[in-house]
Amino acid sequence: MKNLQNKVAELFENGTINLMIGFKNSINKLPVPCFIEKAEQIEQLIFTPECKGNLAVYLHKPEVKQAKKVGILANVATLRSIVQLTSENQLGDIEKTIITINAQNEILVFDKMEDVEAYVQANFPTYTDEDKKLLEQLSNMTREERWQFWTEQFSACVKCYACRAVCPMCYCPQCTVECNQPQWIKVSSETTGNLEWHTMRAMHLAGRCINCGECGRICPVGIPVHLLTAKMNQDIEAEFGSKTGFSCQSGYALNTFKPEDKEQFIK
Amino acid sequence: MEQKNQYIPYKMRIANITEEAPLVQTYRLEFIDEKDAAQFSFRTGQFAEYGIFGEGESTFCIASPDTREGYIECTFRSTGRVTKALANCELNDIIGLRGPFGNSFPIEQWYGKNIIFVTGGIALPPLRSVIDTLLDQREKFGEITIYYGARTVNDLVYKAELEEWKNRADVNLFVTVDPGGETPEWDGLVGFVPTVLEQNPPKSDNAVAIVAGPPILIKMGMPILSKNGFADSDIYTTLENRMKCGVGKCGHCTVGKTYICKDGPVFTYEEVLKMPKEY
Amino acid sequence: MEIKNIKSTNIPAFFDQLIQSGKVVIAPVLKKSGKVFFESVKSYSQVATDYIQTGFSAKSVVFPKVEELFSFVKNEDDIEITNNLQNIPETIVWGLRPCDASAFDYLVEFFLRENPDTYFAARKEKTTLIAVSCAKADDACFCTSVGLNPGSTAGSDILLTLMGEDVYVEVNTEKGKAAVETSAALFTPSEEKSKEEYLAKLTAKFSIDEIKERIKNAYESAEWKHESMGCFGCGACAFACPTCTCFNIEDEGTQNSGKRLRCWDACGFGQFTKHASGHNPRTNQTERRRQRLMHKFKYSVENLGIVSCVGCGRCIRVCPAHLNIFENILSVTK
Amino acid sequence: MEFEPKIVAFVCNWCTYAGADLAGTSRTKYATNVSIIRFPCTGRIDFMLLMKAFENGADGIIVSGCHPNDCHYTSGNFHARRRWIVFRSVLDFMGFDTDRITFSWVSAAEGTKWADLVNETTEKIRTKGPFTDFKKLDIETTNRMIDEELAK
Repeated sequence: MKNLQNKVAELFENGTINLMIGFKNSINKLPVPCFIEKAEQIEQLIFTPECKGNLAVYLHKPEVKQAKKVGILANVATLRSIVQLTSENQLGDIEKTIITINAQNEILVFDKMEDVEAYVQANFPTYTDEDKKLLEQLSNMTREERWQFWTEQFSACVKCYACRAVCPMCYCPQCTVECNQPQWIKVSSETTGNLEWHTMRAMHLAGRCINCGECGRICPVGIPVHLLTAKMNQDIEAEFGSKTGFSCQSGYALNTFKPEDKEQFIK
Repeated sequence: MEQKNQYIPYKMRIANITEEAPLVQTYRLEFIDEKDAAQFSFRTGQFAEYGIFGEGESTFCIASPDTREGYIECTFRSTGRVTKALANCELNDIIGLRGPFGNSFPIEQWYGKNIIFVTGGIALPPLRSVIDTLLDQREKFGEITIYYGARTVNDLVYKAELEEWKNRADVNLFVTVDPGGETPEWDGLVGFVPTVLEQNPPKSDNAVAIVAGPPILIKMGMPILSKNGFADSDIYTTLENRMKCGVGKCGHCTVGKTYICKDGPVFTYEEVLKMPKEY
Repeated sequence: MEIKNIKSTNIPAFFDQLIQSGKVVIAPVLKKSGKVFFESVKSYSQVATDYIQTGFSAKSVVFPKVEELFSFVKNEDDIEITNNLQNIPETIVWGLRPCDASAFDYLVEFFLRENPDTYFAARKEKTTLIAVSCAKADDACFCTSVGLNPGSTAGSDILLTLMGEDVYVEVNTEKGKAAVETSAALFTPSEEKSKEEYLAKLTAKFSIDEIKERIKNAYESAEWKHESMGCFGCGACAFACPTCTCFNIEDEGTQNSGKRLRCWDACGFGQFTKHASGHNPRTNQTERRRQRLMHKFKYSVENLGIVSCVGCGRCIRVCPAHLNIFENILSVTK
Repeated sequence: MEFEPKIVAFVCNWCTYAGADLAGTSRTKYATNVSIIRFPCTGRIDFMLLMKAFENGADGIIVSGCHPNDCHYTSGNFHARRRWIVFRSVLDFMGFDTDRITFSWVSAAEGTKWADLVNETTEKIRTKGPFTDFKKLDIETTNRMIDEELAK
């Protein structure tokens, strides 16, 4: 921890960064995001395996964009988000310094995206066992059972939009749910409207989601929403061979095409 | 008597439609149910929720004076989902109305005083209600001065009323358009409202000022009035925030602890200064 | 107030009797996700007993997440408006915590003191609250800091406290009495006892009087920005909160037939205050989070004389960024 | 009364709409259950439109446009194809009955193909019966209310 703090202090001193996004301990012992602007706050900084949150979402915050030179403490999910966001040209106006700690407990500081790419590709995560199990369970169900499963889950949704808020890929200044001319998604949190919202979310994130699983983890009513996008990613990789958060040039599977794309259902 | 359910609207019929400016219309609304009409009364300065069934509700002031009974008028610009649906209404269509809500202008306290109105653009409707109320009992007040401006000549609302006021000897009217907004035929003033106000300063003795307008007008206009000797408690304004319920429950319109819908919309400048700058 | 006693083994019988009496019974249920939520139940076997706090509060019983204000049908020359206020069922909420129950006191003040809210009034009148005092607390709980405690009777019609084999029953209201009378034989009279040793131990994190005083000048604090940087602007805290009452009114359907609904809304959403013109009075998350916390600890004190935070800790548990309300309050009032 | 399926067809202006026109001008008879909505291109057909159609009472949907390589705008249908591949798998994963949406390529010269497509789809939906999955969700809430009512 001390090494990390020293490293960050050094970056502050030589003016590489003027804002550091990292984690600190909270009263209830959970790592909370912290924003370090002054040298004396550096001692709060921690980075433990419990720091699973995806800090990349803060890169869209106006306050962060104003800071211009931003340091960010990144786990692999965050790195993948940054790679994907770069490929979608979203991080152009920030000079970012990315810090991570690898499995050997070494501090790595990236200033070139190529290095981040290389690191991500070498440490490319797979689905967690739990997710794999759930996905398999779901794919073994009949269609009716799946419908039952999801509608039951969605009936509990209250549309707090926490799944949208924590997602680094949800950066639209105005979301479809906020459009009311026409009203695409019902405002009320009734099951059909919730289903529409989650379908819409899954579609808009298909091929862009980096499988950090944050949306499912933080859902206050415990809907495994991350499975939707995770499954889409699986399918897209199988169909079109593109991986998200893998390379800065990969772009977005749904805004490109290949004439030889295959399907069986169009008559 | 049983408490009326605040969320059930009165049904109103559109009795007259006046085109005021591009996208701005005035509707005259009449009650369908006689009982509702008998029950309903309002005071100048209050607002209401106008609803299109199936689209939602929108908030604007009641633009007609409380001295004229039997109907109410509202003026709106179509911008959002509800106002666009409202603009598509035709004569005799039914719309919903909830209200009246909020407080009103203390007109009785102004008897014998000179009254100055400062307003711009689509903010004239809330003041038109006041102006007409005063004109309906003209003898009770001193001089009446109106400063009104809009972006272009076309954007001036209530053109008929403006003409009428202009021709009255007992009303001083300054109508102005923003530089660049004038037409070749325009014979009025050209300049922003605060500038016109500065060039033709109102007298502050025995006078009250009522300011309504976009935030920029309030920001620029209020200091000029203060400089001319108006006490903060003699300057009135009517604020508007996003509102949903109108009865101080839904929380959308709060500025600090103040609910614009039930504690306002009419505030003195003195009260406004005490609020956080969240309006 | 009456004090009674019931054997803990008789609780299921009492509970099932309540269901038999024909009322809707809402009780905590353990869901697949491992979290506990209030749900309509049909037998005591469904009821979760080992939980610190339910995921969401019981406010949805009197202030549902979606409430139909009325439905309408356009006829040839008229619009017919109907509401189903008279169809609201008699409801019993079982197993809510004392903090939740005391939140009902605030809700009553808020909705009914001025411009009484018809829908809330109708629901509240038909609701009986049977609270269970807390034997356990976690890091997020802070009821003792806002003037409550794990065994406070505020707001509840009946408060149950488990004392070994026995359950100490405090019947606080007429509604509570009526609920006890559904199975009067199970209850025996009891003398007043101290609940202290059966309650969770929770030291106060701050003194509420001091905070009330200090927050008066906290609006300008530079800490707001720092404390709210992590806030994502979702509505999880407001929706989980037992005292958050903001709502939105929306129409669904077409202009020919449909319904007007009131749905929960949250002051943390960026669109919450946005005008049709595009002007937004609260432009950033700092202002929005400040509004929420200031409302809890300052504005509601000024308007109604009550701190509208009951220390249930839900906002801390559901916050995606693990922001902590009392940590925030302490730092802005420093 | 026998069930008559309501089918909404989302078609592109340049191929399928012209194809349907051809079916009309050549007096080909086909099922009247279809309501055609014309789009500039299949690339314009947002998946939300399909959701909304189902929500508003459609029993089946046809989506059709130019054959690959024939798009008036060069690549609109290629983009659309990718989107439908993904959308179908989202719906399938959610347990939505994807058989209710028929995708097809119908060119301006294929009037008979269009007529056959509509007839087949209508028959398919007729055997499937009305689409009630969405409505059931609402009815469930209504039922719950009725239960509560009865409980009283």
